Amino acid sequence: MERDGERIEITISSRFENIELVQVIAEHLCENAGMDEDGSHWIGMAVREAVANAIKHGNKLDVRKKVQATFELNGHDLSITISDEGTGFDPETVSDPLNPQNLMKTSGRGIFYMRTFMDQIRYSFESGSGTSLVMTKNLAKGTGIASGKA
Amino acid sequence: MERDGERIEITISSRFENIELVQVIAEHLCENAGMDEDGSHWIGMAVREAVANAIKHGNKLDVRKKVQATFELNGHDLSITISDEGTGFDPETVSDPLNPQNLMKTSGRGIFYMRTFMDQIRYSFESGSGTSLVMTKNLAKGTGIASGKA
Amino acid sequence: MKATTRDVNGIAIIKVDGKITIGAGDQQLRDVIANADSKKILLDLSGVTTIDSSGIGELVGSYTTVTNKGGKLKLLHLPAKLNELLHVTQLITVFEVYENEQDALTSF
Amino acid sequence: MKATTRDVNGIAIIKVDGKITIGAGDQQLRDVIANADSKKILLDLSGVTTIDSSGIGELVGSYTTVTNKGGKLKLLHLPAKLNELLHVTQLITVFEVYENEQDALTSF
Ligand SMILES: Nc1ncnc2c1ncn2[C@@H]1O[C@H](COP(=O)(O)OP(=O)(O)O)[C@@H](O)[C@H]1O
Ligand SMILES: Nc1ncnc2c1ncn2[C@@H]1O[C@H](COP(=O)(O)OP(=O)(O)O)[C@@H](O)[C@H]1O
Repeated sequence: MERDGERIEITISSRFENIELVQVIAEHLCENAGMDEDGSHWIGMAVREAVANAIKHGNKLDVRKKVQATFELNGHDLSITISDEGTGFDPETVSDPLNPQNLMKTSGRGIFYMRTFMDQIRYSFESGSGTSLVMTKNLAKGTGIASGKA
Repeated sequence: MERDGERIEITISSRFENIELVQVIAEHLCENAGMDEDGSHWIGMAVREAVANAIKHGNKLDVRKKVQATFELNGHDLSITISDEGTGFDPETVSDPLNPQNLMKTSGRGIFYMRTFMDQIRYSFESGSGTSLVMTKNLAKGTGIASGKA
Repeated sequence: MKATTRDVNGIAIIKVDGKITIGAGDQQLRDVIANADSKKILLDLSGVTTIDSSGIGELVGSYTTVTNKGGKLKLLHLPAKLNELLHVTQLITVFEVYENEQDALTSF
Repeated sequence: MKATTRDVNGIAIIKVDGKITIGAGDQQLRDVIANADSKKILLDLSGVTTIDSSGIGELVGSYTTVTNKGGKLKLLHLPAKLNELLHVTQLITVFEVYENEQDALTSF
Protein backbone atom coordinates (compact mmCIF):
# COMPACT_ATOMS: atom_id res chain seq x y z
CA MET A 1 0.00 0.00 0.00
CA GLU A 2 1.52 3.31 -1.06
CA ARG A 3 0.52 6.34 0.91
CA ASP A 4 1.65 9.54 -0.69
CA GLY A 5 2.13 12.62 1.35
CA GLU A 6 1.70 10.99 4.76
CA ARG A 7 3.10 13.04 7.60
CA ILE A 8 3.04 12.12 11.29
CA GLU A 9 4.50 14.24 14.06
CA ILE A 10 5.07 13.31 17.66
CA THR A 11 6.54 15.33 20.49
CA ILE A 12 7.69 13.79 23.78
CA SER A 13 9.45 15.05 26.86
CA SER A 14 12.93 13.76 27.65
CA ARG A 15 12.31 10.51 29.49
CA PHE A 16 13.68 7.15 28.42
CA GLU A 17 10.23 5.56 28.89
CA ASN A 18 8.98 7.68 26.00
CA ILE A 19 11.45 6.25 23.51
CA GLU A 20 9.20 3.32 22.77
CA LEU A 21 6.27 5.62 21.95
CA VAL A 22 8.23 6.97 19.01
CA GLN A 23 9.56 3.54 18.14
CA VAL A 24 6.08 1.97 17.90
CA ILE A 25 4.92 4.81 15.64
CA ALA A 26 7.83 4.05 13.33
CA GLU A 27 7.10 0.34 13.34
CA HIS A 28 3.35 0.71 12.77
CA LEU A 29 3.86 3.25 10.03
CA CYS A 30 6.30 0.94 8.21
CA GLU A 31 3.96 -2.03 8.58
CA ASN A 32 1.02 0.05 7.33
CA ALA A 33 3.18 0.97 4.36
CA GLY A 34 3.55 -2.70 3.52
CA MET A 35 6.97 -3.39 5.02
CA ASP A 36 7.46 -6.75 6.72
CA GLU A 37 7.86 -7.11 10.48
CA ASP A 38 11.64 -7.53 10.41
CA GLY A 39 12.21 -4.52 8.20
CA SER A 40 9.91 -2.44 10.37
CA HIS A 41 11.75 -3.61 13.45
CA TRP A 42 15.13 -2.40 12.19
CA ILE A 43 13.77 1.01 11.30
CA GLY A 44 12.18 1.14 14.75
CA MET A 45 15.59 0.33 16.20
CA ALA A 46 17.25 3.21 14.32
CA VAL A 47 14.53 5.52 15.65
CA ARG A 48 15.07 4.19 19.18
CA GLU A 49 18.79 4.99 18.99
CA ALA A 50 18.16 8.46 17.58
CA VAL A 51 15.59 9.35 20.24
CA ALA A 52 17.80 7.93 23.01
CA ASN A 53 20.64 10.20 21.85
CA ALA A 54 18.33 13.21 21.65
CA ILE A 55 17.16 12.58 25.23
CA LYS A 56 20.55 11.71 26.70
CA HIS A 57 23.18 13.67 24.80
CA GLY A 58 20.96 16.42 23.36
CA ASN A 59 18.50 17.31 26.11
CA LYS A 60 20.66 15.80 28.86
CA LEU A 61 17.59 14.22 30.47
CA ASP A 62 15.98 17.59 31.21
CA VAL A 63 12.28 16.59 31.18
CA ARG A 64 11.25 20.13 30.29
CA LYS A 65 13.06 19.78 26.99
CA LYS A 66 11.25 18.13 24.10
CA VAL A 67 12.17 15.69 21.42
CA GLN A 68 10.21 15.94 18.21
CA ALA A 69 9.93 13.19 15.63
CA THR A 70 8.46 13.71 12.18
CA PHE A 71 7.72 10.86 9.81
CA GLU A 72 7.15 11.64 6.16
CA LEU A 73 6.21 9.00 3.66
CA ASN A 74 6.18 9.81 -0.04
CA GLY A 75 5.64 6.78 -2.18
CA HIS A 76 8.23 4.35 -0.85
CA ASP A 77 10.48 7.05 0.55
CA LEU A 78 10.41 7.33 4.32
CA SER A 79 12.08 10.31 5.94
CA ILE A 80 12.35 10.56 9.71
CA THR A 81 13.50 13.71 11.47
CA ILE A 82 14.47 13.66 15.15
CA SER A 83 15.12 17.02 16.78
CA ASP A 84 16.24 17.95 20.26
CA GLU A 85 16.98 21.15 22.17
CA GLY A 86 20.62 20.42 22.90
CA THR A 87 23.82 22.14 21.89
CA GLY A 88 24.86 19.76 19.16
CA PHE A 89 28.15 17.92 18.54
CA ASP A 90 30.65 17.30 15.80
CA PRO A 91 29.72 14.07 14.01
CA GLU A 92 33.25 13.97 12.51
CA THR A 93 34.72 13.29 15.94
CA VAL A 94 32.54 10.26 16.62
CA SER A 95 34.76 7.21 16.64
CA ASP A 96 34.21 4.07 14.59
CA PRO A 97 32.95 1.21 16.79
CA LEU A 98 34.42 -1.35 14.36
CA ASN A 99 37.93 -0.03 14.96
CA PRO A 100 39.63 -2.79 17.01
CA GLN A 101 40.61 -0.32 19.72
CA ASN A 102 36.92 0.54 20.18
CA LEU A 103 35.52 -2.96 19.95
CA MET A 104 35.29 -3.48 23.71
CA LYS A 105 33.89 -0.06 24.53
CA THR A 106 30.60 -0.04 26.40
CA SER A 107 29.12 2.74 24.26
CA GLY A 108 29.42 4.39 20.88
CA ARG A 109 27.34 2.05 18.70
CA GLY A 110 24.10 4.07 18.38
CA ILE A 111 24.92 6.11 15.30
CA PHE A 112 26.53 3.05 13.73
CA TYR A 113 23.27 1.12 14.09
CA MET A 114 21.31 4.01 12.57
CA ARG A 115 23.62 4.02 9.55
CA THR A 116 23.32 0.25 9.25
CA PHE A 117 19.53 0.17 9.26
CA MET A 118 18.77 3.31 7.27
CA ASP A 119 19.86 4.29 3.74
CA GLN A 120 21.22 7.63 4.87
CA ILE A 121 21.48 9.75 7.99
CA ARG A 122 22.33 13.44 8.09
CA TYR A 123 22.85 15.75 11.07
CA SER A 124 22.23 19.45 11.04
CA PHE A 125 22.76 21.97 13.80
CA GLU A 126 21.37 25.42 14.20
CA SER A 127 22.71 27.57 16.97
CA GLY A 128 20.14 27.92 19.68
CA SER A 129 17.77 25.36 18.22
CA GLY A 130 19.48 22.07 18.89
CA THR A 131 20.29 19.03 16.81
CA SER A 132 18.24 17.76 13.94
CA LEU A 133 18.82 14.32 12.48
CA VAL A 134 17.23 13.28 9.20
CA MET A 135 17.22 9.56 8.44
CA THR A 136 15.92 8.25 5.12
CA LYS A 137 14.99 4.82 3.88
CA ASN A 138 13.49 3.54 0.67
CA LEU A 139 10.99 0.98 1.88
CA ALA A 140 10.96 -0.85 -1.45
CA LYS A 141 14.68 -1.63 -1.35
CA GLY A 142 14.50 -4.24 1.37
CA THR A 143 15.63 -3.93 4.91
CA GLY A 144 18.77 -2.96 6.76
CA ILE A 145 20.87 -5.98 7.52
CA ALA A 146 19.11 -8.42 5.22
CA SER A 147 19.78 -6.26 2.18
CA GLY A 148 23.44 -7.09 2.38
CA LYS A 149 24.92 -4.29 4.45
CA ALA A 150 26.27 -6.82 6.93
CA MET B 1 5.35 4.99 38.46
CA GLU B 2 4.07 8.54 38.63
CA ARG B 3 5.20 10.89 35.93
CA ASP B 4 4.26 14.45 36.59
CA GLY B 5 3.90 16.91 33.81
CA GLU B 6 4.21 14.42 30.97
CA ARG B 7 2.93 15.73 27.66
CA ILE B 8 2.89 13.86 24.37
CA GLU B 9 1.54 15.28 21.12
CA ILE B 10 0.88 13.47 17.88
CA THR B 11 -0.49 14.76 14.61
CA ILE B 12 -1.74 12.48 11.83
CA SER B 13 -3.45 12.98 8.50
CA SER B 14 -7.02 11.74 8.07
CA ARG B 15 -6.61 8.08 7.16
CA PHE B 16 -8.17 5.21 9.06
CA GLU B 17 -4.82 3.35 9.04
CA ASN B 18 -3.42 6.09 11.26
CA ILE B 19 -5.96 5.50 14.04
CA GLU B 20 -3.87 2.73 15.54
CA LEU B 21 -0.80 4.99 15.74
CA VAL B 22 -2.65 7.18 18.22
CA GLN B 23 -4.18 4.18 19.94
CA VAL B 24 -0.80 2.55 20.60
CA ILE B 25 0.54 5.79 22.05
CA ALA B 26 -2.39 5.83 24.47
CA GLU B 27 -1.87 2.21 25.45
CA HIS B 28 1.90 2.50 25.92
CA LEU B 29 1.54 5.70 27.90
CA CYS B 30 -0.98 4.09 30.25
CA GLU B 31 1.17 1.00 30.68
CA ASN B 32 4.23 3.16 31.36
CA ALA B 33 2.15 4.96 33.98
CA GLY B 34 1.58 1.65 35.75
CA MET B 35 -1.88 0.79 34.45
CA ASP B 36 -2.60 -2.86 33.69
CA GLU B 37 -3.04 -4.16 30.16
CA ASP B 38 -6.84 -4.32 30.30
CA GLY B 39 -7.21 -0.81 31.64
CA SER B 40 -4.81 0.49 29.02
CA HIS B 41 -6.75 -1.35 26.34
CA TRP B 42 -10.05 0.35 27.23
CA ILE B 43 -8.48 3.79 27.18
CA GLY B 44 -6.91 2.91 23.83
CA MET B 45 -10.37 1.95 22.63
CA ALA B 46 -11.85 5.32 23.67
CA VAL B 47 -9.01 7.03 21.79
CA ARG B 48 -9.64 4.86 18.73
CA GLU B 49 -13.31 5.90 18.67
CA ALA B 50 -12.47 9.57 19.14
CA VAL B 51 -9.88 9.58 16.35
CA ALA B 52 -12.20 7.62 14.03
CA ASN B 53 -14.88 10.27 14.54
CA ALA B 54 -12.39 13.09 13.96
CA ILE B 55 -11.30 11.49 10.67
CA LYS B 56 -14.74 10.43 9.46
CA HIS B 57 -17.23 12.99 10.76
CA GLY B 58 -14.85 15.87 11.43
CA ASN B 59 -12.35 15.87 8.57
CA LYS B 60 -14.62 13.80 6.29
CA LEU B 61 -11.65 11.70 5.18
CA ASP B 62 -9.85 14.66 3.61
CA VAL B 63 -6.22 13.50 3.90
CA ARG B 64 -4.97 17.07 3.84
CA LYS B 65 -6.78 17.71 7.11
CA LYS B 66 -5.05 16.77 10.34
CA VAL B 67 -6.09 15.18 13.59
CA GLN B 68 -4.10 16.16 16.62
CA ALA B 69 -3.96 14.16 19.83
CA THR B 70 -2.43 15.49 23.04
CA PHE B 71 -1.83 13.32 26.08
CA GLU B 72 -1.19 14.99 29.41
CA LEU B 73 -0.39 13.05 32.51
CA ASN B 74 -0.28 14.80 35.88
CA GLY B 75 0.10 12.40 38.74
CA HIS B 76 -2.64 9.86 38.07
CA ASP B 77 -4.75 12.23 35.98
CA LEU B 78 -4.68 11.52 32.29
CA SER B 79 -6.18 14.04 29.93
CA ILE B 80 -6.48 13.32 26.22
CA THR B 81 -7.44 15.96 23.67
CA ILE B 82 -8.44 15.00 20.14
CA SER B 83 -8.91 17.86 17.67
CA ASP B 84 -10.02 17.90 14.06
CA GLU B 85 -10.56 20.53 11.37
CA GLY B 86 -14.26 19.83 10.83
CA THR B 87 -17.35 21.97 11.32
CA GLY B 88 -18.50 20.46 14.59
CA PHE B 89 -21.88 19.03 15.65
CA ASP B 90 -24.39 19.31 18.43
CA PRO B 91 -23.64 16.62 21.03
CA GLU B 92 -27.15 17.13 22.47
CA THR B 93 -28.69 15.65 19.34
CA VAL B 94 -26.70 12.44 19.48
CA SER B 95 -29.11 9.62 20.25
CA ASP B 96 -28.72 7.10 23.07
CA PRO B 97 -27.65 3.71 21.71
CA LEU B 98 -29.24 1.97 24.71
CA ASN B 99 -32.68 3.29 23.78
CA PRO B 100 -34.58 0.19 22.52
CA GLN B 101 -35.41 1.90 19.25
CA ASN B 102 -31.68 2.40 18.59
CA LEU B 103 -30.50 -1.00 19.77
CA MET B 104 -30.36 -2.50 16.28
CA LYS B 105 -28.76 0.49 14.57
CA THR B 106 -25.50 -0.18 12.77
CA SER B 107 -23.83 2.97 14.12
CA GLY B 108 -24.00 5.46 16.96
CA ARG B 109 -22.01 3.67 19.68
CA GLY B 110 -18.67 5.49 19.48
CA ILE B 111 -19.34 8.33 21.90
CA PHE B 112 -21.11 5.89 24.23
CA TYR B 113 -17.97 3.73 24.40
CA MET B 114 -15.84 6.82 25.12
CA ARG B 115 -18.12 7.74 28.02
CA THR B 116 -18.04 4.17 29.30
CA PHE B 117 -14.25 3.87 29.34
CA MET B 118 -13.30 7.39 30.44
CA ASP B 119 -14.30 9.32 33.57
CA GLN B 120 -15.45 12.31 31.61
CA ILE B 121 -15.62 13.54 28.02
CA ARG B 122 -16.25 17.12 26.95
CA TYR B 123 -16.66 18.59 23.47
CA SER B 124 -15.82 22.13 22.52
CA PHE B 125 -16.22 23.86 19.20
CA GLU B 126 -14.62 26.99 17.94
CA SER B 127 -15.84 28.46 14.70
CA GLY B 128 -13.28 27.89 11.99
CA SER B 129 -11.07 25.68 14.11
CA GLY B 130 -13.00 22.42 14.27
CA THR B 131 -13.97 20.08 17.08
CA SER B 132 -11.97 19.51 20.22
CA LEU B 133 -12.74 16.59 22.51
CA VAL B 134 -11.18 16.37 25.97
CA MET B 135 -11.39 12.98 27.68
CA THR B 136 -10.13 12.52 31.23
CA LYS B 137 -9.40 9.49 33.34
CA ASN B 138 -7.96 9.00 36.78
CA LEU B 139 -5.62 6.07 36.31
CA ALA B 140 -5.67 5.19 40.00
CA LYS B 141 -9.43 4.63 40.09
CA GLY B 142 -9.43 1.41 38.13
CA THR B 143 -10.55 0.83 34.64
CA GLY B 144 -13.65 1.42 32.55
CA ILE B 145 -15.91 -1.57 32.62
CA ALA B 146 -14.23 -3.43 35.45
CA SER B 147 -14.73 -0.54 37.86
CA GLY B 148 -18.44 -1.21 37.86
CA LYS B 149 -19.78 1.01 35.14
CA ALA B 150 -21.24 -2.00 33.38
CA MET C 1 -9.74 -9.45 8.62
CA LYS C 2 -9.76 -12.95 7.17
CA ALA C 3 -12.83 -15.15 7.01
CA THR C 4 -12.88 -18.91 6.45
CA THR C 5 -16.18 -20.69 5.86
CA ARG C 6 -16.88 -24.38 6.26
CA ASP C 7 -20.13 -26.26 6.08
CA VAL C 8 -21.34 -28.66 8.76
CA ASN C 9 -24.76 -30.26 8.10
CA GLY C 10 -25.97 -27.27 6.14
CA ILE C 11 -24.76 -24.76 8.71
CA ALA C 12 -22.13 -22.27 7.55
CA ILE C 13 -19.45 -21.87 10.21
CA ILE C 14 -17.60 -18.66 9.45
CA LYS C 15 -14.37 -18.17 11.36
CA VAL C 16 -13.25 -14.56 11.48
CA ASP C 17 -9.63 -13.71 12.26
CA GLY C 18 -7.96 -10.35 12.82
CA LYS C 19 -9.39 -6.89 13.06
CA ILE C 20 -12.98 -5.79 12.53
CA THR C 21 -12.43 -2.05 12.68
CA ILE C 22 -13.35 1.03 10.70
CA GLY C 23 -11.81 0.78 7.25
CA ALA C 24 -10.34 -2.66 7.99
CA GLY C 25 -12.78 -5.51 7.89
CA ASP C 26 -16.03 -3.86 8.89
CA GLN C 27 -17.67 -3.90 5.47
CA GLN C 28 -15.85 -7.10 4.56
CA LEU C 29 -17.59 -8.93 7.41
CA ARG C 30 -21.00 -7.90 6.17
CA ASP C 31 -20.15 -9.07 2.63
CA VAL C 32 -18.94 -12.48 3.78
CA ILE C 33 -22.14 -13.02 5.73
CA ALA C 34 -24.40 -11.72 2.96
CA ASN C 35 -22.74 -14.16 0.54
CA ALA C 36 -22.92 -17.25 2.76
CA ASP C 37 -24.51 -20.27 1.06
CA SER C 38 -26.64 -21.15 4.05
CA LYS C 39 -29.23 -19.18 6.00
CA LYS C 40 -27.93 -20.83 9.15
CA ILE C 41 -24.76 -19.06 10.12
CA LEU C 42 -22.48 -19.66 13.08
CA LEU C 43 -19.90 -16.91 13.46
CA ASP C 44 -16.75 -18.11 15.24
CA LEU C 45 -15.19 -14.95 16.69
CA SER C 46 -12.36 -16.55 18.67
CA GLY C 47 -9.75 -15.13 16.30
CA VAL C 48 -10.89 -11.52 16.45
CA THR C 49 -7.98 -9.45 17.78
CA THR C 50 -9.54 -5.98 17.76
CA ILE C 51 -13.05 -4.68 17.23
CA ASP C 52 -14.41 -1.15 17.47
CA SER C 53 -17.87 0.43 17.33
CA SER C 54 -17.89 0.07 13.53
CA GLY C 55 -17.20 -3.64 13.85
CA ILE C 56 -19.93 -3.97 16.48
CA GLY C 57 -22.25 -2.11 14.10
CA GLU C 58 -21.45 -4.60 11.36
CA LEU C 59 -22.27 -7.51 13.63
CA VAL C 60 -25.66 -5.92 14.32
CA GLY C 61 -26.22 -5.17 10.62
CA SER C 62 -25.31 -8.73 9.66
CA TYR C 63 -27.72 -10.08 12.26
CA THR C 64 -30.54 -7.99 10.81
CA THR C 65 -29.73 -9.00 7.23
CA VAL C 66 -29.71 -12.70 8.04
CA THR C 67 -32.85 -12.50 10.20
CA ASN C 68 -34.75 -10.56 7.54
CA LYS C 69 -33.99 -13.34 5.07
CA GLY C 70 -35.53 -15.83 7.49
CA GLY C 71 -32.12 -17.10 8.54
CA LYS C 72 -30.30 -17.41 11.85
CA LEU C 73 -27.00 -15.83 12.91
CA LYS C 74 -25.44 -17.10 16.11
CA LEU C 75 -22.09 -16.35 17.74
CA LEU C 76 -19.41 -18.76 18.94
CA HIS C 77 -16.38 -18.18 21.18
CA LEU C 78 -16.59 -14.49 22.06
CA PRO C 79 -13.21 -13.07 23.16
CA ALA C 80 -13.54 -11.46 26.60
CA LYS C 81 -13.25 -7.88 25.37
CA LEU C 82 -15.78 -8.33 22.57
CA ASN C 83 -18.11 -9.86 25.14
CA GLU C 84 -17.76 -6.75 27.31
CA LEU C 85 -18.44 -4.45 24.36
CA LEU C 86 -21.67 -6.33 23.62
CA HIS C 87 -22.62 -6.25 27.31
CA VAL C 88 -22.28 -2.52 27.92
CA THR C 89 -24.33 -1.75 24.80
CA GLN C 90 -26.94 -4.35 25.83
CA LEU C 91 -26.47 -6.09 22.50
CA ILE C 92 -25.66 -9.29 24.32
CA THR C 93 -29.42 -9.75 24.78
CA VAL C 94 -29.85 -9.75 20.99
CA PHE C 95 -27.36 -12.43 20.10
CA GLU C 96 -27.43 -16.14 20.86
CA VAL C 97 -23.89 -16.87 22.06
CA TYR C 98 -22.24 -20.28 22.45
CA GLU C 99 -19.03 -21.40 24.05
CA ASN C 100 -19.15 -24.87 22.52
CA GLU C 101 -19.37 -25.59 18.81
CA GLN C 102 -21.41 -28.78 19.22
CA ASP C 103 -23.99 -27.04 21.40
CA ALA C 104 -24.20 -24.24 18.88
CA LEU C 105 -24.70 -26.63 15.95
CA THR C 106 -27.48 -28.64 17.61
CA SER C 107 -29.31 -25.42 18.51
CA PHE C 108 -30.07 -24.57 14.86
CA MET D 1 14.38 -6.92 32.73
CA LYS D 2 14.18 -9.91 35.05
CA ALA D 3 17.12 -12.16 35.83
CA THR D 4 16.94 -15.64 37.35
CA THR D 5 20.11 -17.40 38.43
CA ARG D 6 20.58 -21.12 39.02
CA ASP D 7 23.73 -23.06 39.74
CA VAL D 8 24.76 -26.16 37.78
CA ASN D 9 28.09 -27.72 38.85
CA GLY D 10 29.46 -24.39 39.98
CA ILE D 11 28.42 -22.59 36.83
CA ALA D 12 25.94 -19.74 37.27
CA ILE D 13 23.28 -19.89 34.58
CA ILE D 14 21.65 -16.48 34.44
CA LYS D 15 18.44 -16.32 32.43
CA VAL D 16 17.53 -12.80 31.37
CA ASP D 17 13.95 -11.97 30.35
CA GLY D 18 12.50 -8.80 28.90
CA LYS D 19 14.15 -5.60 27.77
CA ILE D 20 17.79 -4.62 28.02
CA THR D 21 17.46 -1.03 26.88
CA ILE D 22 18.59 2.40 27.98
CA GLY D 23 17.09 3.15 31.37
CA ALA D 24 15.39 -0.24 31.54
CA GLY D 25 17.65 -3.12 32.41
CA ASP D 26 20.97 -1.98 31.05
CA GLN D 27 22.64 -1.22 34.38
CA GLN D 28 20.65 -3.94 36.08
CA LEU D 29 22.24 -6.57 33.84
CA ARG D 30 25.72 -5.44 34.79
CA ASP D 31 24.82 -5.58 38.50
CA VAL D 32 23.39 -9.09 38.28
CA ILE D 33 26.54 -10.33 36.57
CA ALA D 34 28.89 -8.48 38.92
CA ASN D 35 27.11 -10.09 41.87
CA ALA D 36 27.09 -13.67 40.58
CA ASP D 37 28.51 -16.21 43.00
CA SER D 38 30.56 -17.98 40.38
CA LYS D 39 33.23 -16.77 38.00
CA LYS D 40 31.81 -19.12 35.39
CA ILE D 41 28.74 -17.48 33.95
CA LEU D 42 26.42 -18.68 31.24
CA LEU D 43 23.99 -16.00 30.14
CA ASP D 44 20.78 -17.43 28.70
CA LEU D 45 19.41 -14.67 26.47
CA SER D 46 16.47 -16.56 24.94
CA GLY D 47 13.98 -14.42 26.84
CA VAL D 48 15.33 -11.04 25.74
CA THR D 49 12.54 -9.23 23.87
CA THR D 50 14.32 -5.98 22.99
CA ILE D 51 17.90 -4.80 23.20
CA ASP D 52 19.47 -1.55 22.04
CA SER D 53 23.00 -0.19 21.79
CA SER D 54 23.05 0.46 25.55
CA GLY D 55 22.13 -3.17 26.21
CA ILE D 56 24.82 -4.34 23.79
CA GLY D 57 27.26 -2.06 25.61
CA GLU D 58 26.33 -3.68 28.91
CA LEU D 59 26.97 -7.14 27.49
CA VAL D 60 30.43 -5.97 26.46
CA GLY D 61 31.05 -4.32 29.83
CA SER D 62 29.96 -7.44 31.68
CA TYR D 63 32.25 -9.57 29.55
CA THR D 64 35.18 -7.34 30.41
CA THR D 65 34.36 -7.32 34.13
CA VAL D 66 34.11 -11.10 34.33
CA THR D 67 37.22 -11.68 32.21
CA ASN D 68 39.25 -9.21 34.28
CA LYS D 69 38.36 -11.20 37.41
CA GLY D 70 39.72 -14.31 35.71
CA GLY D 71 36.23 -15.63 35.03
CA LYS D 72 34.37 -16.69 31.89
CA LEU D 73 31.16 -15.23 30.43
CA LYS D 74 29.51 -17.21 27.66
CA LEU D 75 26.21 -16.71 25.86
CA LEU D 76 23.37 -19.18 25.32
CA HIS D 77 20.37 -19.04 22.97
CA LEU D 78 20.80 -15.73 21.16
CA PRO D 79 17.52 -14.46 19.70
CA ALA D 80 17.91 -13.83 15.94
CA LYS D 81 17.84 -10.03 16.19
CA LEU D 82 20.37 -9.89 19.03
CA ASN D 83 22.57 -12.18 16.98
CA GLU D 84 22.41 -9.74 14.06
CA LEU D 85 23.24 -6.80 16.30
CA LEU D 86 26.36 -8.59 17.54
CA HIS D 87 27.29 -9.55 13.98
CA VAL D 88 27.17 -6.10 12.40
CA THR D 89 29.28 -4.66 15.22
CA GLN D 90 31.72 -7.59 14.93
CA LEU D 91 31.18 -8.35 18.61
CA ILE D 92 30.16 -11.88 17.70
CA THR D 93 33.90 -12.64 17.41
CA VAL D 94 34.34 -11.68 21.06
CA PHE D 95 31.69 -13.89 22.62
CA GLU D 96 31.53 -17.65 22.85
CA VAL D 97 27.96 -18.46 21.86
CA TYR D 98 26.09 -21.74 22.36
CA GLU D 99 22.80 -23.05 21.07
CA ASN D 100 22.70 -25.99 23.46
CA GLU D 101 22.92 -25.74 27.26
CA GLN D 102 24.75 -29.04 27.71
CA ASP D 103 27.42 -28.09 25.17
CA ALA D 104 27.82 -24.73 26.87
CA LEU D 105 28.20 -26.29 30.34
CA THR D 106 30.82 -28.84 29.29
CA SER D 107 32.84 -26.09 27.59
CA PHE D 108 33.70 -24.36 30.89
N1 LIG E 1 21.54 14.44 19.69
C1 LIG E 1 22.82 14.55 20.12
N2 LIG E 1 23.23 15.68 20.76
C2 LIG E 1 24.52 15.78 21.19
N3 LIG E 1 25.44 14.83 21.02
C3 LIG E 1 25.11 13.69 20.39
C4 LIG E 1 23.79 13.48 19.90
N4 LIG E 1 23.74 12.28 19.30
C5 LIG E 1 24.97 11.75 19.41
N5 LIG E 1 25.81 12.60 20.06
C6 LIG E 1 27.25 12.38 20.33
O1 LIG E 1 27.72 11.31 19.53
C7 LIG E 1 28.29 10.29 20.34
C8 LIG E 1 28.08 8.91 19.71
O2 LIG E 1 26.72 8.56 19.77
P1 LIG E 1 26.32 7.04 19.63
O3 LIG E 1 27.00 6.45 18.46
O4 LIG E 1 24.82 6.98 19.63
O5 LIG E 1 26.89 6.31 20.90
P2 LIG E 1 26.59 6.54 22.47
O6 LIG E 1 25.26 7.23 22.57
O7 LIG E 1 26.58 5.19 23.04
O8 LIG E 1 27.72 7.39 22.98
C9 LIG E 1 27.65 10.47 21.69
O9 LIG E 1 28.44 9.95 22.72
C10 LIG E 1 27.50 11.98 21.77
O10 LIG E 1 28.71 12.58 22.18
N1 LIG F 1 -15.50 14.99 15.52
C1 LIG F 1 -16.78 15.05 15.06
N2 LIG F 1 -17.14 15.97 14.14
C2 LIG F 1 -18.40 16.05 13.67
N3 LIG F 1 -19.40 15.23 14.09
C3 LIG F 1 -19.12 14.28 15.01
C4 LIG F 1 -17.80 14.14 15.54
N4 LIG F 1 -17.83 13.14 16.44
C5 LIG F 1 -19.08 12.66 16.46
N5 LIG F 1 -19.88 13.35 15.61
C6 LIG F 1 -21.33 13.15 15.38
O1 LIG F 1 -21.85 12.37 16.44
C7 LIG F 1 -22.48 11.19 15.93
C8 LIG F 1 -22.35 10.06 16.89
O2 LIG F 1 -21.01 9.60 16.93
P1 LIG F 1 -20.68 8.15 17.49
O3 LIG F 1 -21.41 7.93 18.76
O4 LIG F 1 -19.21 8.00 17.51
O5 LIG F 1 -21.33 7.15 16.43
P2 LIG F 1 -21.02 6.94 14.87
O6 LIG F 1 -19.67 7.50 14.61
O7 LIG F 1 -21.11 5.47 14.70
O8 LIG F 1 -22.12 7.67 14.15
C9 LIG F 1 -21.87 10.98 14.57
O9 LIG F 1 -22.71 10.25 13.71
C10 LIG F 1 -21.62 12.39 14.08
O10 LIG F 1 -22.79 12.94 13.55
